[in-house]
Parts: sequence; structure tokens; C-alpha cells
Amino acid sequence: MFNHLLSLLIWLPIVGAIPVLLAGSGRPNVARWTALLVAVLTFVFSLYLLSQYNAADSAKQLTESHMWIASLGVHYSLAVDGISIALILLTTFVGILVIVGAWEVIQNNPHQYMAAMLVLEGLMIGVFCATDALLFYVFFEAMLIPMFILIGIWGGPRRVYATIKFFIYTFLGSIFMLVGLIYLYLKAGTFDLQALAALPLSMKEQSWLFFAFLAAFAVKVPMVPVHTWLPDAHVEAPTGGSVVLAAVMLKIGGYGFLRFSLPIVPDASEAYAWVVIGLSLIAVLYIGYVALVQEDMKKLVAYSSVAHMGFVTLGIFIAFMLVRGAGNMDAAKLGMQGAMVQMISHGFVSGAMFSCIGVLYDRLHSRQIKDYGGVINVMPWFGFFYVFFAMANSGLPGTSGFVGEFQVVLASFQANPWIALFAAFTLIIGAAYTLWMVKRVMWGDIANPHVAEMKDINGREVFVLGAFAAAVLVLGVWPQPLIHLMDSSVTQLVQQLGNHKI
Amino acid sequence: MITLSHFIVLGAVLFCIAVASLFINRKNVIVLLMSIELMLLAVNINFVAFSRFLGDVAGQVFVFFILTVAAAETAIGLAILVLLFRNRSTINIAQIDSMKG
Amino acid sequence: MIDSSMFQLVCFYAFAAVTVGAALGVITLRNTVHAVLSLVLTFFSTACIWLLAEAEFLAIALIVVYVGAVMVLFLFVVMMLDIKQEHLREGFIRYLPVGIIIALVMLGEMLALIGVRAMHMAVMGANPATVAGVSNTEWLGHALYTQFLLPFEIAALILTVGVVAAVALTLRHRGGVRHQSAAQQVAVKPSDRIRIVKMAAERPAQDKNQEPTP
Amino acid sequence: MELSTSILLTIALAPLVGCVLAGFLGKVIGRAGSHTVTILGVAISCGLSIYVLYLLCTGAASVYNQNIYTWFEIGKYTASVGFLIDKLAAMMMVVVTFVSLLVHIYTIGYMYEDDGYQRFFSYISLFTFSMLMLVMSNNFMQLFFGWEAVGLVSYLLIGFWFKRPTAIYANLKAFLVNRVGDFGFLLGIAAVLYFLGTLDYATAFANAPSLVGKTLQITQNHAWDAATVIGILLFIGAMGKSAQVPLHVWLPDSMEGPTPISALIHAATMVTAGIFMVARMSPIFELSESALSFVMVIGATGALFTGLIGIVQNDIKRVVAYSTLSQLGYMTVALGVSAYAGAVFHLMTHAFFKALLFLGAGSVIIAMHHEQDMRYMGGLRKYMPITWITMWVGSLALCGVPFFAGFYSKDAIIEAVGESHRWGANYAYFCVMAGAFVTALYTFRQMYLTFHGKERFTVVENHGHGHHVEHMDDHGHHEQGIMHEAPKESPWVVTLPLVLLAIPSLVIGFLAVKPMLFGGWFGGSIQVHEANDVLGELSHEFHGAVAMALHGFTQLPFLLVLTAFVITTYIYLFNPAMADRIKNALKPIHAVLHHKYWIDSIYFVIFARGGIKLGHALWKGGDAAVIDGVLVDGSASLVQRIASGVRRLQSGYLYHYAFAMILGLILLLGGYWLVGQ
Amino acid sequence: MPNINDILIMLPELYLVVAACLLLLLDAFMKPEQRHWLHWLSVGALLMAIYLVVAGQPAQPVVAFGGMFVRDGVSEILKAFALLSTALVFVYAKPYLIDRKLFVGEFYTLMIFAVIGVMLLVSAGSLVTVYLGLELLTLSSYALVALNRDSQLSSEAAIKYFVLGALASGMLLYGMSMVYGATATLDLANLHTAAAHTGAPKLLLFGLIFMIVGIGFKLGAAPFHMWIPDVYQGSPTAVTIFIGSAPKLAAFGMAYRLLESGLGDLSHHWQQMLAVLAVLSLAIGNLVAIVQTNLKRLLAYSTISHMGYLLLGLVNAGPEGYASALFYAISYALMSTAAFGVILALARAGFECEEIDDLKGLNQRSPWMAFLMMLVMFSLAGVPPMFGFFAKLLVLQAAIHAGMMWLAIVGAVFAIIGLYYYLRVVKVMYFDKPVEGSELKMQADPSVRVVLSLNAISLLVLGLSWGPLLGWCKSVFPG
Repeated sequence: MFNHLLSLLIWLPIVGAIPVLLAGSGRPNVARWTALLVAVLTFVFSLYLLSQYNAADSAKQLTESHMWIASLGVHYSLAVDGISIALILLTTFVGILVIVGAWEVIQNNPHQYMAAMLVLEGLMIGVFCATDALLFYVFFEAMLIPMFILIGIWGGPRRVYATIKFFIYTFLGSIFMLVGLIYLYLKAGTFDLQALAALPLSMKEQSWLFFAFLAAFAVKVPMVPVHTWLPDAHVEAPTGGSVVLAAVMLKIGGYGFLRFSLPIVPDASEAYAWVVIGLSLIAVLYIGYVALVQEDMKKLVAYSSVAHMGFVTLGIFIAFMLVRGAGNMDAAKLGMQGAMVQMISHGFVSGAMFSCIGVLYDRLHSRQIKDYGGVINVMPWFGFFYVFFAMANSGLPGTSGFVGEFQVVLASFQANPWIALFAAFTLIIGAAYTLWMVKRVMWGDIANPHVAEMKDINGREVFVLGAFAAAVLVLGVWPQPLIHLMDSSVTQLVQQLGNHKI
Repeated sequence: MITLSHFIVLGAVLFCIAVASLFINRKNVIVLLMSIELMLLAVNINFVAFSRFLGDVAGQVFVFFILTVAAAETAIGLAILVLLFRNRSTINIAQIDSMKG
Repeated sequence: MIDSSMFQLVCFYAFAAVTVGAALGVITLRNTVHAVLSLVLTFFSTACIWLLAEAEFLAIALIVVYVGAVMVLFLFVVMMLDIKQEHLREGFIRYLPVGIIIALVMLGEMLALIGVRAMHMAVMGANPATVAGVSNTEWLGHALYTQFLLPFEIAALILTVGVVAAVALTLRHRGGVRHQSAAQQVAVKPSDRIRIVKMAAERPAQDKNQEPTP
Repeated sequence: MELSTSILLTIALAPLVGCVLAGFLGKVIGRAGSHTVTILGVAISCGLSIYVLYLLCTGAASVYNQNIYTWFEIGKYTASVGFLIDKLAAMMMVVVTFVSLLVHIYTIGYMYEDDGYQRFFSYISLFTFSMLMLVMSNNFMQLFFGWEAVGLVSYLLIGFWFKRPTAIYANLKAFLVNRVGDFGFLLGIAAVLYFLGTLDYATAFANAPSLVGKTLQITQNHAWDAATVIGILLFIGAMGKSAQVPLHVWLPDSMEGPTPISALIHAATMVTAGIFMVARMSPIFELSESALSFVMVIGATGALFTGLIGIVQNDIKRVVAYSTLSQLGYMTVALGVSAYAGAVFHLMTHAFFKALLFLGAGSVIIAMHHEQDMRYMGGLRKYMPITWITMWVGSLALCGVPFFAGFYSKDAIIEAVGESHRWGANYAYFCVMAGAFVTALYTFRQMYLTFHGKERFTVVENHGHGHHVEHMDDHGHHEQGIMHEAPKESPWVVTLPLVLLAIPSLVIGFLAVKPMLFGGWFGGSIQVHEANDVLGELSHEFHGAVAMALHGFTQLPFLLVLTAFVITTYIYLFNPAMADRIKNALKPIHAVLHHKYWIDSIYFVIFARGGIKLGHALWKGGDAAVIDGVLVDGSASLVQRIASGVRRLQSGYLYHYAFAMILGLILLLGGYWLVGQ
Repeated sequence: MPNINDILIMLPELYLVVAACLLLLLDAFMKPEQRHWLHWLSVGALLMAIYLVVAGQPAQPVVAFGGMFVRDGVSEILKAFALLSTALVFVYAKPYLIDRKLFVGEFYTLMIFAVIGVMLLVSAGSLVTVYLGLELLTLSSYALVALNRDSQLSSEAAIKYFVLGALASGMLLYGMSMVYGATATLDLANLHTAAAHTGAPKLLLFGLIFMIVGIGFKLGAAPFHMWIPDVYQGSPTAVTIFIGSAPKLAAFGMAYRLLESGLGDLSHHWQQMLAVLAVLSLAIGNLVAIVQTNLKRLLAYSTISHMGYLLLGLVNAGPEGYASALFYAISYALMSTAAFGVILALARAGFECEEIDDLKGLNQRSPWMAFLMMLVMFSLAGVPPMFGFFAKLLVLQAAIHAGMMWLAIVGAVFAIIGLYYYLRVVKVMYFDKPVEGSELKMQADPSVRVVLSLNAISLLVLGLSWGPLLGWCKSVFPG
């Protein structure tokens, strides 16, 4: 059984969705408890996975490979390294919380909601495990289906527009990657990522492939200017959908850069690193300003996600300038680790922020900032969490939000102080938009009678927010375990960057 | 002296007349059916000519089959036409446009 | 001096002219019956041209099968359907130029691509049937029942389909025919015959008074 | 002997424990429980800090520099959490925990009626923890942690009365302005890592000489000196936290917080973090003349010009706040002339007397039932003698009257500036000198308006709404100048801290001037270049604290103070109408000062309103119009429009269908024909 | 002369001819209420034929009747799936036919004749058999389209189909005559040899163009697609489902026989033409589908776009490309059957369920049906892990391998546009509220329920394990 631990992790939630679905709308509690059981089991297995993993070994581990399509030489091959494990843990962790978070909030067909969540979880784990490009692509795209459903059925008033926009936007990006992957397959005769990484490619080929990959992952991350699906999707998605979207799905874009752009087209990535870095910096500044004026809380947090994910792409691509330009491997690792930590941290923080907004929404059925004010008067416990996560969102040291940004800024300074300068603007703008929202929502006197009637969070909500808070705090106070987990993988990745392919 | 080209040109001319008819004729379905017969005739002329000039029997056999099929086809075509007329009391092509877009 | 080949050529041109003229008649004549008859003429002259090519069996078959059966069917349908003739030719003149252009362009392309000039060199050789020492019919028949046995059988299937289809589409078990059924008459129930109808009471007279006078 | 790690951990964590207990279990353990645990925590910290300082002073313990745990380790880059405890740190720890302890005690009285009692204790304990992490840090990462954490607590505490619009405006402003500083600070840390390859203080300082000659390529053909870049960037951080011009705007507004906070955070400790930091970084700053000049000019400007604003303030706390700005300027100037020890010394004395002044002001405010406007006070000395006397002690210390603590530190700074030959030193000297006069002016004005002269309030006996329902946070509802009961001296929990602070305000300068300023007391913690050592120069003229004080009576600063004393005494005690006459005569100047040089307004227009405008423009123009409107929805509707057009080809007419086929055929033929040609 | 061996090679076809004739006779002597026997016998006959096809599969290609009939891997696989999809059609159609009083024997016999046409067409070894097989299929189809005799739409669709179909076969024949003139043979194998050495490639190519029109028409590739939307919409859904499945396989078979078996050496000529058709089909199919409101019409346009993708595979003109196109044709047949199957299952007397809006709120009325339809839609859209994605993957790969990267990119871009209208169907089913009073419910017939579920689920299962099928497809095109 445990030779197939990764398969188990992928398929347990997906297969687990079937009994949940079968429970039907008539027995919502059966569905809920089954879903929770499956999610918890998955989490437990992911912890077991962590214990099985040898962080000192940079090679991919727990490899599983079966011939999938013999006539094409496509394998169902799975393996993990530190980076994958970190993201898998994030996924399974968030997986539990969204199910608990939706417990009695989702009243319309809860069994379908839970099942969609579980399927989504399994597929996302699959993305992080796949070492075959085609398998990766399959998981990568298949994720869209449950998310599409989640937003579309349980979303807000403009959910249809948002979910179709989300689907088509993402599909648009990835279809170009598919063309690129096919090209690579024809050239290499395999979809195996390791083989593709070793494939020599001319600069012209690399450039085309680079932009194909960029199209796919930039949309997913999302980077400016292909980010506009995100605010819409977030605003309309149900809380759980937003949480998963922000916490895990966006990470897949960054993960894709690590797994595809960097190893397969290193020279083009170097040549066009300025594009990505430029866009990342624009994300920090431009999106920061846009976030400042949002009137909808979810939109604000969504925009802030774009800005934060800018640090991820910045950290990844700054590594090129450092390895190839300055020859500074360690700084490159710093940047890369920063990007990774930022991903994990953003997973917790944004997930928590969306959960918070969900808590508010459940009570007042509005996400407009102007409908709130002085919430802390009636919901002090909630206020604590809200302010805490807001601080994490603005990168306060001691919370996880700080670690990645700190590392990325440190690393980018090594490459070019100007990049660091623009990146560091997030300290100001990030705090401005987050805390201004806090000011208008939390502080002040009770703004209206509706706010006055709000009840403080219940035990279930405390559990969700508390779990997020614990994660944010632990990671912020002691990031080393996470960094250690990913260290050998990142080192190997950085070393790969130095290999010219031309 | 009759050469192959005579036949082929004749076939081509008939074919083009038939094709033009499909476009010019905007009212009568029966004329359409007849144009199709013309078109098949053009084909048959080609086959006969090639068969004769190549000294190969296959072409003429093919004509035989085309004639057979055309007969069956006409039967079905006319049956459909009758149905159409029953349902709509017209065989005006310009009025047969309830499905479009 | 007119040798046989020259005569054949003259004949060919004559028949070809009739064929083309009749074909044009098919698509231009207002009266559908005339058009059908024009098509018959086309078939006749084509059959003659085939005779020039020494394809006697097919020439006869064309007349027997087509003129004798298919065209009769056409005429039958045309006459069965009560079609108002005058409407059916509207717009003909309007689209004629386009049609002519299309036809000419296509013809030009076709002739250019076929390479008619090269075919000018191809002279009719000896009749293969004669060379084989058999009649055209025998020559054809031999091929048909040996080499082309399978297509022949398929052709039979197609004709079957034609029959089945035509019957399926047009045969009607008439519903409106009146005839007695003793069994039904015996098994009749009161409820089949009498229907109690509820009607609204007569409107009060005052409603009428309220109607506005024009 | 090594200092024990567990003692140091206890010092840092004891307040945190108090914070957590009071914060999360506040309801359970009640008010008394909350203040007990937090005071206990801070008291433990304070006691142990004094013990540590004692050990270090007596030489019983050597400097402690150890990592507690690794925060991250990536290749050659590591960041740890650890402590560097030398005398500088220990002194700061004592100041922080001592003032904090007193403020805790004071709070029992001050916040007695407040609903957020437990929360308040939790916050100030959290602050103590954060500040300790800052000063005890042995590396830049942890420094930044403490730096931001105190900012967070400051944010929470300024907005403590979150129902007040002004409070939540002020706390946001404070946080953001601080963030501007942190922005530079973070870049400074990045620069340190870039040039020195480490975040650890000891290693960085040991490597600091290697900075000489290094440059940072700014543009293609423009490079900046490494030390200057690091110095200025780090100092930008200090400018934010220590409220230096032009990032000073948040501090006066932060007076929206409860007074104990103003004393603890916005006077004694947090705002001096910048000073402490620069002193800590002296090995780096010493390498750059330019950076130090920059520091000095900024400090000098603040010292004079913010003091001037203090003259026109009517809010008792605001006067003290502007005075804080001005005094922070003094410290900064001291840093700028390489008199780090002087700066730190002033930091310490200032911590005591400024905390005293704030707490005294708080005591007045309690007595006045949360009336802060001095125009409605006057003659309070007979109601609250302890407050009155202790306030005078603090004021005299602030003005730098010889023998008071402030004299030693401030006079030393002025002298040091006079000694300095750095670029801009003349300007700085003028500023600090004039600043001394200004300081005296607003200080005496404040004392007179508050405690002397005639009472400008009337006591009306309770009518209707009882005192007990009136909460701390809804003051301002009542009419100004009308009180429902006569002011009275504050309870002992308030006055005890005043007294305990008055003592060091009186004596600490006298006691500590010799070792701290001239005795090389800080050892290796503060490094000064031979050529820059202005305090070294001064030490040649130093003949003991008494001599220094006596000498001080003859010096220009004291004369300026005296002049100011005379002027204010005349105006406020004998000719109160004159104040208004002067105000009218100097209307333009008054307007400039009243509007704080319009800096706040300019910032508001440019950054706050401008930022929102820009954001709107980018959102509506960029995201909504260009990306979504044109590219996303635009292409979608384009596709839709094309589709509607193409759809019409499917006309439903058989002849069109046939025509399409024929056309297709013709095109294929034609295409083939063309290709064939 | 034909011998017993020829008979054995043609056993499945001959068996089916006999079966069809017997059914025809049986129908004549059957009472209407016994007709469901006919139904099950027909299904049984098709299943038996599948068995005969698969069981008798020769290891090497064999020919019968002097090369007129070829039985090789390609034909076997096409026949198997054509028979299978027709059997599915029978199962799905029954309740629909009963509701509309179309439950007549002719439906079954004509459809079986049509399938025989498909089988002959894909096994054709000569231009004659291609033509005759095609005509057997199309003539039956004309009649089937018109089967609902009282429907105006049905007869309109039939006449359009008939005229255009006849035009197309006229063009095909004209092309065949030219090819015959250039090579003096009708036999595809001989044609292949002759084409390689012909002295008159001009004439051959001229003929080729006309034949491509015929192929394009049969596939429904633009600009020869005009019949598809009207015929799909106008036919009784029970017939539309058939036209969308087996004949598409036949069209692929026809294209393969004519273009590869016959004129494989001219591939560099027809590749370009097919590429043009592919682009036009992708564009028109996907674009116009967006603005459709009728579900059948939408699926019709989707068919056009799918044929564009199929052409992407053919453009490759190599074994790999043919395999991908074959794979695509099979996937399309299965998806199309399932899609129309859902429509059939939801339709009932007086409710056609052919407007997209008729599906509103299906998830609340019949979640299982909605789920099945969603699987089909995502498969049609080519979203992994559905079957349709892998089919698209393979044809894109084939196009890129053929050096036509631009074509692959066009295909990719139109996949995105296409995605939109499939999503719209899912949106209507899942996100919209059901219309009050609509009777959106599944047919109670358990056979439909089970078979339809299997069909739709197979799209997912095949998506997860499409290796064997691809292996089969590849094995029939030896390099």
C-alpha cells in the first residue's frame, strides 16, 4: 500500500468524493462527515508522507511510475521533493479547513459542494506530484472543472460571468503550454520532465517555449496584465472556493515556473527574466494602488494576492540574474526559498483572509466595505483574527507574510538594488490597503444596526481561523523547518539554472 | 476526328450548366433535382469517354452503377419532394428557410 | 470529301449542340413540364454521343432506364403536385449574371486544369470490345458479373433501400376513411357518448349597460 | 562568567506570557488578574534586567552574544534569533522595563474606568516584549522583527479607543509613516547583507572596514559609496520610528492613544529605537561622513522646527509630543556628530523625564476629566501638588537646567556639535542652540498655563448625568471648561510612578554622565573613529559632574533658558493678554506654526488623496477599461460580433448552401491553379 | 470468380444484409405492439455483427472480390465502433420513437442498411465500392432524416440534405472520373501505384480536388458544412444522433481510402487543401456555435469544429496522423452519441428538449443526467482528463509533427472559443434555476439509463486509460 503513497494521496479524496456524492442532498450530514473524514485522512497521510521523506536527499522521492500510454511512452509517474511536499501539506491542510468552513454555510446541495472540494483537492495534489508533463497538464487542467462548478453554483450574483471568465482565461493560457509540450514531446520522444530538462534546445525554440509556459503560468499566478480573472473569481466564489483558489491554486502557477520554465528553457528564462521581473514589480506597485481603492473586501484581498504572488515570480526569476549574472548561488537560493516560503505563507494568509471575509459575509451578506464599520465592537474575537491576518497580509515580521518578502527583497538587492527598491514598496502599499480596510471594517463606532446585530464567531469558525492563525504564526516565528524541507530541492534547482542548454 | 477532349469539354460544359443552375434557380426544387441529373450525366460522359479512349471496361461499368444509383436516388428525392409539398404546400426553395443561423 | 471520322465529328458537334442547348433549356424553361422534356432531349442526344463512342449498351440503358423510368417519374411528380408555375421563375434574371460568371469561371478553371489541349492528341483507338471479339454488351456484362460482382450486389441493395425509403416516406395508412366496426359499436359506454358540459351562467344585464357607447 | 541564556529568555518572554494571559484569558482572570500577571511579568523582566546590567557593569559577566535558534539557513546566509547583551543593550533593557513597569502601575489608575482594561495591559506587555526583542537582538532580522512589532503595538494602542475617528485615523497614519521608514530600513538590511554577507551584528561589524572603497552601481556611470548607502537607508528606518523630519508627522497625532502609551511608547522607548539602532550601527555609520552629515542635518532641523510648533499648541499632550520630536532631533544630531554615547545618554535621561512629563500630563488629564486643552486649565498646583512638583522636575530636566538629568545629556550634545567640523555642523549648532531657547519657551508656557495663573475652568455641581456613566472614551461630549467636580490629586498608583520617575530625572544625569559619556562605558558597543571623536575632545575639559553643572550656568544655553523663563513668566503670570497680542502681531508666523508648516496637509493631498486617485485611475483605467474592457470582454464581444456576422452566412436558403459549396470548389481549384502556375 | 473465402471475409456484412432483410420481412408480419421485439432483435443483430467483426479480424489485410473489398485493421476498428454507436442509437432512440409514433420497422432496417453502407465504404478497395457504399449510406440517411413525415422541419432538412448530398456525390464522381481518366483504373491499390508513375498528374490532381469536395461534404468540413446545422436540427433527434456518429467514422474511412490508399503519394498536395478546410471548419464551427440557442444546432456546429480537428490529424498524412484522426473520429462518435443520448433521454412527447434553455436547472431535477451531460460537454470541449482532450492532444501533435505549427496554434485558439459554448451548456444545467413547471425528468426506461450512463462514464474512463485504444488505432496503420 505504501509503495503507492502518492497515488493514495491523489486518489483518496477523489474516490472519497463518490460516497459523499452518493449521500445525496437528503442526507447532508452524512455527506459532511464523510467529506471531513476523507479530508482528515488525506491530511494524515500527507503527514505520513512528510515522515517518509528524506530532506537531505535532493533527488525526487517516493517515485512511482507505471506505463500509462504505451504507444506514446507516457508514464503515470509521480514523485515528490521538498517543494512538492510543502505544497501538498498546504493543500491537505487547507482541504480540511474549507470543509469545516463550509459546514453549515453551504445549504444548497452540500454533498455536491463537498465532493467538488475533495476532487479539487485530489487533483491539486496530483499537480504537485506529477513528474510527467502530460500527467501534470491533465491535473492542471482538470482542476478547473470542480472550481468552475464551485464558483458557478455556490457563487455570488455575477458568478456565471466570473466562473466562465476564470475557466476561459486559464484555459487560454494553458493551451499554449500544451502546444509547447507537444513540441517538446516530438523532440524528446517523452513527456518525462527530467528528460525534457536534459533536452538541448536552441535559443529560438526556448524563446517560444518560454512564452508558451509563461502564458500558462502567468495566468495562473496571476501576473499583470492577465490577472483580471482573479478579482472577479474571488468576489463571486463561495468562501471555500476563494480559500482554495487563493491558498493553493495560485501556487500552481509558481510551481509551474519552477518545474517547467526554469529547467526546460533556462536560457530563454534568463534572457526574458526581465519581463517577468518587470511584471512582478508592476504587480507590486500597480496592483497595490488598485487594491487601495477597492470597495469590495474580497476584491481587495484578491488584488493583494496578485501583488503578493508578484514576490513569488520575482523570487524565482531573480535567481537567474543571481546565478548567471552574479554567480551568487546562495543568493539565488535565498530568492528561490523566499518565493517558496511566500507561496506557502500566502496560502495561509490569503486563505485566512478569505475565511474572515466569509465569516462577515455569512452574517451580513455583503462584502462591501461601506456596509461595515466598528465590527470589533460586536465581534472582538473575530476582530483579533481579522487584525492578525491583516497584519500578516501586510508582511509583519513574526507572521509568515514577512518571511518570504524579506528573503526576496534581500535576494533581489543582491541582483539589483533598484529591483529591491520597487519590491520593498510593498511594505508601504501593502500596509496601506490592508490597514485602511481594517480601519473601515473593524475600527470605529458601530456603523449601522445590521452590524450591531452581528454575533461573534462560533466554535467552528474559531477552529478554522485558529488553525490558520497557528500556521501563520509558526511559520513566521520559525520558518527554518520549512526551509530545511525544501533546501536540497531548491539547491538542486538553482544548480540546474547554471546549466546552459545551447 | 473526335478526340477525348471533345467529350471532356462537353462534360465540363454540362457540369457547369448544372452547377450554375443550382445557384440561379431560386424557386423550383424539381429543377434542382434535374440539375443533379445533368451533373451525373456529365460524369457519365466523362466515364464513357475515358473508358473508350483508355480501352478499359471499368469506366463503362461504373456508368452502369451510376445510372442505377441515380434511379434510386431520384426515387427517394422525389419521395422527399412529395413529403415536402404535403407539409408545406410549396416547393419554392426561397420559402424553405425555417432553419437558419 | 467527308470521311467517316469527319462525319463522326460533325455528328458529335450536332449532338453536343443539342445536348447543351437542351441542358440550358432544362434550367431556363418556365414550365416545369417543358424542362423535364428538355431533359429527356438531353438524355437522347447524349445517348447518341455515346453511340459515337461505341458504348451501345449504356446508350440504350440511358434511354431505357432514364427516359423510360426516371423521367417518367419526374413527369408524374410534376403533374401530381399542383405547382403554381409563375412564382417559380422569379428572380431568375436577377441572378443570371452571377450564375453565368460562376459557370464561366468554373469552366475556365476546369478546362485550364484538365489540360484539354493534351487530350486533343488522344485519338479514339480501336474499340476494345471489338478487339476482344465480343459485343459491347457482352464485354460489359462479363466485367459486371466477374470483376464487379460485389458492386453489382451493392447496387441491388441500394435499389432495395430506394424502395423501402420511398415506401416509408410516402405510403400512408389513411386515417380519415370511414368504416363500421361492430365490435366498437357493441362495446360502447354511456360516457363515450354523453359529455356533461358546464357553462358559465348568463352575464347579468347591467354589464351590457356599462358598455361604452361609441 | 557568561550570562545565562535562561535569564535572558525569561526577561524577553515574561512580558509575553503576561500579554497572552491578559489578552486571551482577560475575561477569565478579571481585571485584577490581568494587571497582576502583566505587572508581574514586567517586574520580573525589570528585575532581571537590572541584575544583568549590574553584572555587566561590575564586570562580573562578559558580553553575551549567542543565537537561540536558527530562523533560516540558506547557503551561506543565515538569520537567527539570538541575543547580544552588552552594556548598551542592558541599559536599554533597564530603561524599557523600568519605564514600562511604572507605566503598568500607572495604568491601573489611569485606565480604571475603561472597558478595555485587560486588553490594554495585554498590549503594553506585548510592547515590552517587542521592545526587548529589538534591543536584545544580535542580528538585523530580529532587529527588524522588534522594529515592526513595536510598530504594531503602537498601531494598536494609538487606536486603542477605536470608536474615535481621530484615533483610528492616527493609528493608520502612524503605521503607514512608519512603514515608509521601514521601507528604507529593509533596503538597508538588504544592503548590509549584500556588502557584508551577513545579518549578524558581530560579523557585520567585524567586516565593516571592508566597506571602504566599495560602491553600489546606481546607474550605468554613477556609483554610491557603500557605507553611505547603508547608512542612509538604515537611517531612513530610524527617521520613521524616531519621527525625524520629514517623517515626524505621525507622532503628534499618536497622542490620540491613552496617555500611558504616550509616555511609554511615544516618548520613552519606542521612538528612541531609531537612536538606539544608529548607535548600534556606529561601526558602519562611522565609515561614511556623508551619511552622518545627513543624519545631523535631519536631526538638527527636527530639533528646532518641531520645537517651534510646540509653542503654539494648546493641547497639553501635544506640547509634550512636539517636545519629544524636538528632543529626538537632539539625539539625532548627536548621532550625526558621532557622539553616539551622548545620544544614548540623552535617550536615557529623556526616557525618564519625558515619561514623567507625559504621566504628569496624564495625571492632569485625569484630574480634568479628560480635558486636554490647557486654555481651560490653570492654577492646578493647589489641587494636585505631587503632580505639580514632579512636573516641574521633569520640565527643568527637559530645559536642561544644570544639575538636572537633561542638562548633562543635552549640554553635552550641544557642546559636541560645537566641536564637530562635519559638513553642516554650523547649521546644526545654530539649531540646537536655538532649540534650547524654544524648548524652554514651550515648557514654561505649558507649566504656567497648567498649574499657575488663575483657574480657567468652572466647577458646576453634578446635574443629571452621573459621573459614573461617563467613560474614558466618550470624552469631548461635555462642554469645555465646565467641570462637574473640582480637580483632585490622582491616586497613588498614578503619583507613585511620577515620583519614581522624578528621582532619576533629577539625579541620573549627575550619576551617569562621567561613565557613560566620557568613561568609555559602552566599550566595544559603540565605535567612533579617532578623527570624529568629539566626545573624546570634550572629555579633556570634563572635570566632574559638579564642575560641569557649574560651568553650565555660565554658558549660552542656560542663558537662553533663563531668557525664555523670564519672557514666559512675564507673559503668562503677569500679563496674560500679551500672549494674544503677540499672536496677532506675528500672525503669519503663527499660521505657519499652527498648520505645522502644512506638511501634514501636503502629505495628505499628495499621498493619501493622490494615492487613492491614482489607484482609481489605474483600476478604472487600467484594469477595468484596458485589460477587461478592451482585451478580455472586448475580444469576447468581438468574437460574438464576428460570430453573429458569420452566422448570417447560414441563411437557410438551399441555393446559398450550394453556392458555398461551389465557391469552395472554385477556390480550391483556383488556389491549386495559382500554385500550379 | 468469388469463392467461399471471399464470402468468409465479408461475413459480417453479408450477415447483416441477411439480418436486415429478415427484419424487414418480420416487420411486415408483426403487430405494432410486438415491435419492441424488433427493437431488441435489431440491437442483437448489431451486437452479433460486432462479434463477427472483432472475432474474424484478420492478422494481415485481406481482399475479397478481386480487390473490391478490403478487410484490414482500419476497417475493422471503424466497423466495430460504427456498429457499436448504432446499437447505442437504437437503445437511446426507442422511448423517443414511441413517444413520437415513429416506432416503425423502417427506422431499424434503414439504419442497418446505412450501417452496411458504412461497413462497405470503410472496406472499399475500389472507387466503385467507395461510391456505392457511400450511396447506400446516404440514401438511407436521406430517408431517415425525412422519417418524421408530418414534420415540416424534417422534410425541409431532408430536401436540403438530399440536394446538397447529391451535389456532393456528383462532384465526387466527377473527380473519380478524372482520376480514372488519369490512371485507367478504379482499383485503389492499382491507383496508388499508378498515381506514383502517372504521366498526367495534372488530371489526377484535378480529380483529387473534386474528390476532396466530396470528402469534405461527408465530413461536414467548411465550406461544405452548410447542410449540417439544418439537418441536425430538422431531423428527429433519434436520427440526428445516428448522423452524428457512424457516418463520421465512415467519412474518416472514406477519406483514408481515397486519400491514403488511393492517392497517398499526392499527400503533399492534399495536405494543404485539408489544412485550409481545417482552419475554415474550426473557425466557422466554433464561432457560429457561440450564438446558437438550439442545442442540436449547437452540437451541429460543434461537429463542424470537431471535423476541423479530425482534419488536423489527416493533414499529417502519416501513420501517426491517421491514427490520431481515427482516434478522434472514435472519440467524437462516442461523445456525440452520449450528448444526443442525453437529449433523447430527457425528451418526451411534446417536449423536444432541444433548446439550450430547456436544460435549465437540470442539476436540481436530475443530478445524474446533469452530471453525465457535464462529462460529455467537458469531453467535447477537450478538458482533461476527459477522453476528448486526449483526442485533441493527438491531432495537435500530428499537426505539429507535420510541420504545421501554425495550424496547431489555430486549433488551440479555437479550442478556447469552443470552450465557451460548452461551458454555457454546463452553466445552464448547473447554475440556472429550473423553469417553473418544466418537466425536466429522465426517461424511465432502465436500458436507456444504464447504457447512457455507461456511455458517458466511458468518456471519463477512456480519458484515464486511453492507451489500449490508442494502441489499437496505431497498430492498424503500420509505418
